[in-house]
Order: sequence, then structure tokens, then C-alpha cells
Amino acid sequence: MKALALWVNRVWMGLKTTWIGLTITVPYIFRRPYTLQYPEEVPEIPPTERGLHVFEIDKCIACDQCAKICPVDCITIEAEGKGKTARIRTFEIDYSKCLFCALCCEPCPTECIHMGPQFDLVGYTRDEVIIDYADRENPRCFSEGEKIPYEIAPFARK
Amino acid sequence: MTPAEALRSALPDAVEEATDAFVRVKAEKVVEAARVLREKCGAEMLHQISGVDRPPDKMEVVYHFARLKPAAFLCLKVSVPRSNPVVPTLANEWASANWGERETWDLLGIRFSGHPHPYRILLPEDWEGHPLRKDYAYPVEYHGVDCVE
Amino acid sequence: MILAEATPLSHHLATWLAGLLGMQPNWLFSAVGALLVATVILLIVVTPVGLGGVYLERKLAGRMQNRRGPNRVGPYGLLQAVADGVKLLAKEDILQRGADSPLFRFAPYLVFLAAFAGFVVLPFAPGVIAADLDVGLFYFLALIALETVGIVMAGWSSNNKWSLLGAMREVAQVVSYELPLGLAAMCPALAAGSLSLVAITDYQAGPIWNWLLIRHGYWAIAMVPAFLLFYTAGLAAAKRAPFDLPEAESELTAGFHTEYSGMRFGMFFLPEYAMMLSLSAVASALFLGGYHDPLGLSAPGGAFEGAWWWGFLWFFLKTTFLFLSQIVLRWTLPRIRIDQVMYLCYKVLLPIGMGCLVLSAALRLLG
Amino acid sequence: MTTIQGVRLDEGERAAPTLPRDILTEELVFNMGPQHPSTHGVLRVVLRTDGEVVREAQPLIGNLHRCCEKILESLTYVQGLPYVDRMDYLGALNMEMGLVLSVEKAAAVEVPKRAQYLRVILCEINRVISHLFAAGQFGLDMGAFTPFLYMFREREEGLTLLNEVTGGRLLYHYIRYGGVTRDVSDDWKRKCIAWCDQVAAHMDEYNNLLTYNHIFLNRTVGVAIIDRETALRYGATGPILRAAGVPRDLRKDMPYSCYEDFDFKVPVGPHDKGVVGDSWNRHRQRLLEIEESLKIIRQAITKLPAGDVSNPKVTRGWKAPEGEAYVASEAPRGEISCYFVSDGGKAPYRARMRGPSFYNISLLSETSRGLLIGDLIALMGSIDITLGECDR
Repeated sequence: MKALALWVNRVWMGLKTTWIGLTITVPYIFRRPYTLQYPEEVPEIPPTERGLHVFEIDKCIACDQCAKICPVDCITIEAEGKGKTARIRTFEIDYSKCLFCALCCEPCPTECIHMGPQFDLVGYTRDEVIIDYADRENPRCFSEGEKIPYEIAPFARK
Repeated sequence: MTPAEALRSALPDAVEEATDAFVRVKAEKVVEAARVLREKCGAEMLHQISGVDRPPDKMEVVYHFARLKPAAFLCLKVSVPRSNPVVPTLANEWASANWGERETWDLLGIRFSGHPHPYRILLPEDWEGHPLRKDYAYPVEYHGVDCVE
Repeated sequence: MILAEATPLSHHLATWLAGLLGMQPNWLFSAVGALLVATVILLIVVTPVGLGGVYLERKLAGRMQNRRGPNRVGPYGLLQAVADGVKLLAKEDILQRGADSPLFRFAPYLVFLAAFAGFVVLPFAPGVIAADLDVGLFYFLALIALETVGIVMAGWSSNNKWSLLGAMREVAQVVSYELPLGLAAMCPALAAGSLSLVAITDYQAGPIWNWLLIRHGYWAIAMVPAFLLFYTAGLAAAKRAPFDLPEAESELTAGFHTEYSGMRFGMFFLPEYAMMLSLSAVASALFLGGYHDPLGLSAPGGAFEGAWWWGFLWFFLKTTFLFLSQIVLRWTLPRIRIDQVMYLCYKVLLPIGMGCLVLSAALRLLG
Repeated sequence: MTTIQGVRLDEGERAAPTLPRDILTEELVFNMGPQHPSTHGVLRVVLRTDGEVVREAQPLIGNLHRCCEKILESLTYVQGLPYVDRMDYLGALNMEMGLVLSVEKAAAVEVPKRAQYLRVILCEINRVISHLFAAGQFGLDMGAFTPFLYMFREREEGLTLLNEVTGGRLLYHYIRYGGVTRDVSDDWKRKCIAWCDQVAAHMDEYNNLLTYNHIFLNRTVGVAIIDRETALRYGATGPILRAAGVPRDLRKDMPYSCYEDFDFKVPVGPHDKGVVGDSWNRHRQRLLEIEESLKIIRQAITKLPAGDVSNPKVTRGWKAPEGEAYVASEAPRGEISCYFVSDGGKAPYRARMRGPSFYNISLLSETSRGLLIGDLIALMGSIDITLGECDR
């Protein structure tokens, strides 16, 4: 008798919890989806985002601090001249190595390198993700007087 | 009872050095010392086994035992010569020592005598050398893959 | 000539063909005619069923999970399933080393055939049925067993242990669940006194209280459990969650079709929806009055007696409802473990099924 | 010692404890993983089964090994930190805590109170996110897809919160020696409280849909029991140990980073269903811990003291003085600890990281004997490993 009661209880619980589950999932059919339509709708990127770098080329004095602190050595800098008059020739970041740790932004004495809001970068070869920031055509390379079109939050500690 | 007191009274000839932070015992007595810690000091869990390479002539194995109540870590150290680093295994009493010791062998090359399964665990079986040794030379190539940049 | 009798359309086609060539219609022409009809049916039935099923499943699953589901290819993503089909066609057909080539290649066709052959006996509307077999219900249940053979072939010939395990689960599960499925299907057959799906459907003609599920009120005590039983066992026979053990992806990677790629995989993928749909259709024919509407307009003497579109509408509505409920259930429940599947079959469903059968026999005698 | 496909297996128990031995069948050897959907990464388990019954399961790890410890030894202090994130990519902030606490203790670095509170808030958010992921993943292993995505919805919001403070969604690089990198705004605090309410409001949904579902209960209750002794013997920590009935939570037992300021409970198994240490209790343990973590977050936000968020003495070229320390902290998957040795050089002399998953997964071999394959999935899912931290 006890076994029968247990059996009935199991069948009943099976049906009941299935019903409870349905009352949760079925109403969702009529609710608004939560997801974004990615390429058209982009989530709001906070100013703290550590995305692809943003570089202010005319501020850079080629001091090599960012390249030195980089844990993966993904920054290559070549410059003409020395000291405060140095002019940058190449500033390459190899994004196949980059950790996006933002350590390069911290020691910069002139605050010329930042982490920007762009988070996607694609290429068919590894060479395509090595990006030269000394190239003024680069959309993330800003000359003097150009305004950076997005907000970039500073670090609490410099 | 602190680990130092317990070990000094139970195994007076095994203790080499005893401070508040750790007790250093002779390598061949480590199983007995661990047993004392479990019985006298309530070390119920072997929390971590670490190997430290101390060139030129020493290697250390550091055992951290966990006591549940009141919570504390008890530290046992063993020094072995770098030329022949062998320590008796704890794997027969603490199952967590099994993998911990395998990892220590794998990365530091310290052998654990009596271990039931003394093989590499993280690196491939045919890997040469033990990476965490201070004099480790990076391989030039591995199975035809160039490893040097 | 049997073919010609079963499908009059193919008979006409055979005569026409023979006339075209100036010959007497013989068995060869009948066979060609039947093949042509089968091809047309494949094109107009299988494609919408399979693709529509896939689309509905993905869309509904998406919405249940607070997602959008397919929405890129075509309006509301309607062409997504078509795009997937094209993709599957274009993919490489891999025959891995060690596979038993003839079995491996033939298995998907057998499964496909078994799943879609069930459509032959489905009474879509008054007079719209491929073949009104006297043993229609029996034929349908037999086809479910045939599908198992195909899946065992696939699992064995793949030379993959996960596939083998999936195939073994399939055998254990489907063979077991044929018992409760058969028992549950017996109840309406007993009530109507026939194994023909058309006869059973027409037995339920008239207003809603003539439907077997709640026939005259008192039949409900036998028929409601029998219906739930048929539905549950049907889920298991169609390998739908929570009974998707043979392909349980978190346990067996993909079960019996792990090694299949390209269109051969598609041949396993589409029959699942065909099976769901035909089971829903049979369930609605057995218990929910098939193509009869709840007001009795399609009953003899009603306003829409014999109107095929009216019958088809109601058949379609009932079947779709059951079909969608299977999808909803899949995305709500976790998977049952294999021994519990067996427990459920032999210790829960089988006793209930026997009880239902005895009860409906008693009701038949008394009522 | 049997060798199968180049893998040496221990001689396990030949006879499964649960089956009658009058039917002798051939045993199958399965390679579960590294590409199996339920191994949560690149774990490889070699199974010897009798049909569906697992005779022996040998986990083989190392596919994700990067020798994190060697990297830490060869980089400077600040450079090493982003690598620790990559150990447990689902609980990255807690991994940072593991290293940073040891180094700070060895070097006696003071951490401002506000930074400690911020660490607590963000680590707890990270824990909630990680537990949501684990519980959802467990549901997925059991064949329930939908609760997984519901949990991901809340996880997504939590990631956005972390992103706003740290700048990363998965790998944060937020906790530094002597503090944290960024302060939080009042607006963020409000959003954080709102998120806590949102997660708390959805707990019933998860429980009704998954935890108390009859099928789920049947799959997990009494399955793959890890009892107190086994858990302690294997060094298993975290939810596994607590579900086995051991009230050990380092946040309570050895408070670090101001955890003693907060009022929270340590849920201990057995919970309202099942037996102590079974798969269901481990799952329930995580959901209960989420609720406790939410309590901590709320308290920490209301009590958040004013002040600096980093110690100005710790500069970029900072070196720890000679010394050593062993500090453990409570990560989502168990106790992360670091045995840190410094010789005063510019890099740590030795930083031995304890990956909780490493010890948790070593249980598998013993616990899985006699289980069905479906139960083995329940065991692996409820242990909840991250291979990044297991292989380091």
C-alpha cells in the first residue's frame, strides 16, 4: 500500500513539476526578447572599456615605456631623434598577442595611449591584426587638435 | 598544540628547524611528521604541495595542511639535495597528494618514492626537462614545431 | 496491381504513361507511376513538414528562452530552414575510415523512409488519405519499429562507440515504448471497433462530446489517461526530449548520428519532425476527433459534411497544437536517465496502459 | 598497469560494485573529451565501461597548461597580474585576489579600506556570475537548455556591471597590489543594487524550472555522493565540501579583505532534498550561495567607506621584499591560494597557485566507479571545473 502511495506520488509529482515548468517557460513566448540584434544594435560601451587602443600621435615622445611594461611584448616602436623632440615612425601593436590588460596606458608620461571602445577586429591573416598607429590614416590614431569622439575614463592611479 | 611543539615532542630527531610559520623536517621522516600533524594538530586536509627550486644545491617541498576548526594552515617543509631530489610520497594517506606530487615531479623534477602513479600530469609524457627549475632551458622545437621566436 | 489500388492517382498516371507510349499498362508502369507520386509527395509534404518543423522548433525555442530565434534569412527568418538545407546539401559527405560503408550509407534512407511512410495512413480530411488501410493503426506502429532498424544500422556501422551506445539506447527505448504506445492506441480502437484511422475518426463525428477523449463524459476516465500515455510514449518513440537519450548531446556527443555529415545528417534530422507530426496526427485522429470540428458541422447531416477544407483545417489545428506542445515540452524539461526511462515504461506507463485497456473494454461492454 | 591508446590506466576495481557478475560482457573504452560537450573545456576522461556502467574514469588534464607559475616568475610584479585572470576565466577577480593577498601579506602592504570593500563587492558579483554559469551549465548537462539561458540573462547584466568598473567583461585586471584600479560611481552603486534585486527575483524561476523539477531531482538526488571524508582526503573545497556537510568557508573562517564586517550565513548540506554530498546538494549549494553573496554585496555597498582606492607606496616598479606567505581565499570553485616566495628581486621567486579545480577533479576517478554514463555527467557538471585553472 505504501509502495502504491509512493508510486502515485511519483507520477503526480512528475506531472505537477512539468506543469510548473510550463507555466514558467510558456509565458516567455509572449514577452519581449532580451537579446540585441548585434551588428545593428550595439550594447552600450562604458568609457572604461579596454578595447582597441586609441593613440594621440603628436603627444607621443617615443619613450618606449609602454613597450617595456607590456607583458607580451606586442608593442614595437621606432622613432627618429631622441628625448622630447623624438618623432614617431612606427608604432605597431600586434593584436594577436595583446592581452588588453591596459598596462601600456598607465606609465605613459604624456597620456597619449588609451584603451578605446572598439572591441572587434578581424582579419584573414595574422599580419592583418598587426596595426600601425603611427599611420595617420588609422581611424584610431589622432593628430594634434583632433577631438577623440568618445569618452575615455582615466585610471584612478597613474 | 602548535605544529612545532607537536613535532618536537613526537619526532625529536626529525625536526631540523621550527618556527611559528613552518617546521622543517628530514625528508625521510615526512610521512611520520604528516601523520603527527593529522593526529595531534587536526590537519584534516592536505591543502597544497609546492616545490621550490633553490639553486645551486637545494630543492624544497612545502606542504600546507589545513586545519578546519579553528581554521589555520600548518606548513611542513622538506629540503632535498638538488642532485638527487627524492621525497617519500604522502599519496597513500592523502589522496590530494597524488596529483599534487605528480605536478611537482612534472614541473620541478622532484621524485616521490613509492608514488602509485609517478608520471607527468600537465606536460606531455615525452617532454624534456622540468620548467620550474631555475636553470630550465626552453626547448628549441617540439615535434617539429618551432618554439623559439 | 496492389499499388494501383492503393493509390488511384498512380494508377491514372500509369495508364497515361502507357497510353503515351502506346502500350498496355502493366506492373512496370504502375511502379513508375507510384514512384512519381511518391516523388511529388516527398516534394510537397516532406519539405514543408521538415523545414516548417525545424523553423517552428527554433523560433519557439528562441522565444521561450527570451531570445529571438532565427530572424535573418527571409522575413521573420522563415527561410532559415531552407538555408540550412542548402548548407547541408553543399557539405562534404564524410565516410570515415572503419565505417561499414553499405550500412552507413543506407541507414539514413531507411530512417527517412520509415518516418515518412507513416503519412500514408494519416486521414488529413474526409476522403483525403493516401491509403485507407484496414490496419492503418497497426501499420503506423510497425513503421516506428522499422525506424529503429535504421538507427541501429547507423549506430553500428559508424564504428564509433558513442554511436553504438546511442543505437543501443534507441533499441532499448523504442522497443519498450511500443508496448505502452500500442496499449494506448488499442483503447480508441477498441471503442470504435476498428483499426482503420478513418473508421476511428468517423466514429467520433459530431459535436465535441463525441470525441473519444471525453466521449459522453464517462469515457474520459479511460481515455484521458490513455491519451496522456499515448502522448508520452509517442515522445519516447519519436526520441523527443525528455526522452532524447539516443542522441543525448551532453552524454553521447550526438549519439547514433555523431559520424554523419552533410545531407545524410539531414536525413536523420528531418524524420524527427516527420515522426513528431505523424504521432501528433495519429493522436488527434485517435482521441481528438481527427478532422471533425467540435460543433459537429462535419458530422453526417452537418453543414460541412465531406468538405475537405473544413476537415483539413480542424485536423491541421489539432495536429499543430500537439506538435507545438511537444516542442514546448522539450525546451522545458531536463533529460531522463536511461534506467529511469525503462522504469517509466515498464513500471508506470505499462500498468496504466493495461488499466486503460481493461477499463475501455469494460466501458465498451457496458456502454 | 594497462596501456590504452598511449594512456596508462591504473588497475581499477575489475568488478563494478552494483552489478551482478553472472553476465560477463566485453568492456568498452571511451575517450570522453577533450572535445566532448560535457567536459567543460578540454578535459579528457578515459572511461572503461560495461555498457552504460562506468568501471573506471581516469581524468587526463594538461591540455590547457600554460605554466602560469613560470610566467609569473619571469615577469615583473605588475606584468604578472593579467595572467592570473586567465586561470579561472569564469571567476577571474577571485583569481587575482588569490595572488594579490599572498603578495600583500608577504610584503606587508596596507590596502585602503575602500579598496578592500570594492574588492569584496566585485569578487562577490563575480562569484554570483560564476555560480549562475555553473548552475546553468549543470542544467544543460542534464538536458535542460532553457534555465541555462535564463541564468545567462542575469549573468550578462552582471558582466555589464563589472565592465563598467573594470573595463573588461571576462578578464578584469582590476585588483592590483595595494588596491584596485578604479573607483565606482554612485550611479553604478544604484545599478548594482538593482541587479541584486533582479537576480533575487529570478531565483524562484530557476528553482521551479530546474532545481525542484521531478526529472532533475531523479537525475541528481543520491547520485555521485562525495562524502565528507572523500572530499577532505582529496582536498576538495568550495561548494563540494560545503555540500558534503563541512562548514568551511574561508570568508567566515579566515576572513580576508574585511569579510568579517559583513553578516552572511554559510549554507551547508544536506539541503531540503537528497542526501549529504550528492549532485543535487552541490547544485542547490551554489544557488544558496548566490543568495548569500547578494546579501554581502548589498551590505558592502551601503557600508562602503570613503577614501583612497590604492596604496600610493606600490608603484609600477614595486618589488616585494624578501619573505614568503601562504594565503588562501574563497573562489567560486573552491579555495584559491598562493604560496608566494620572494627573494627581493623584480619578479616573484616562486608563486605556487592552487587551482581548486585541480584538486576537485581528482575526485572523479574514485567517485565515478559504478555510475551510469548519465550520472558521470551529473558528477562532472556538479563538480564544476574550469580547465584554465585546473591546468594553469
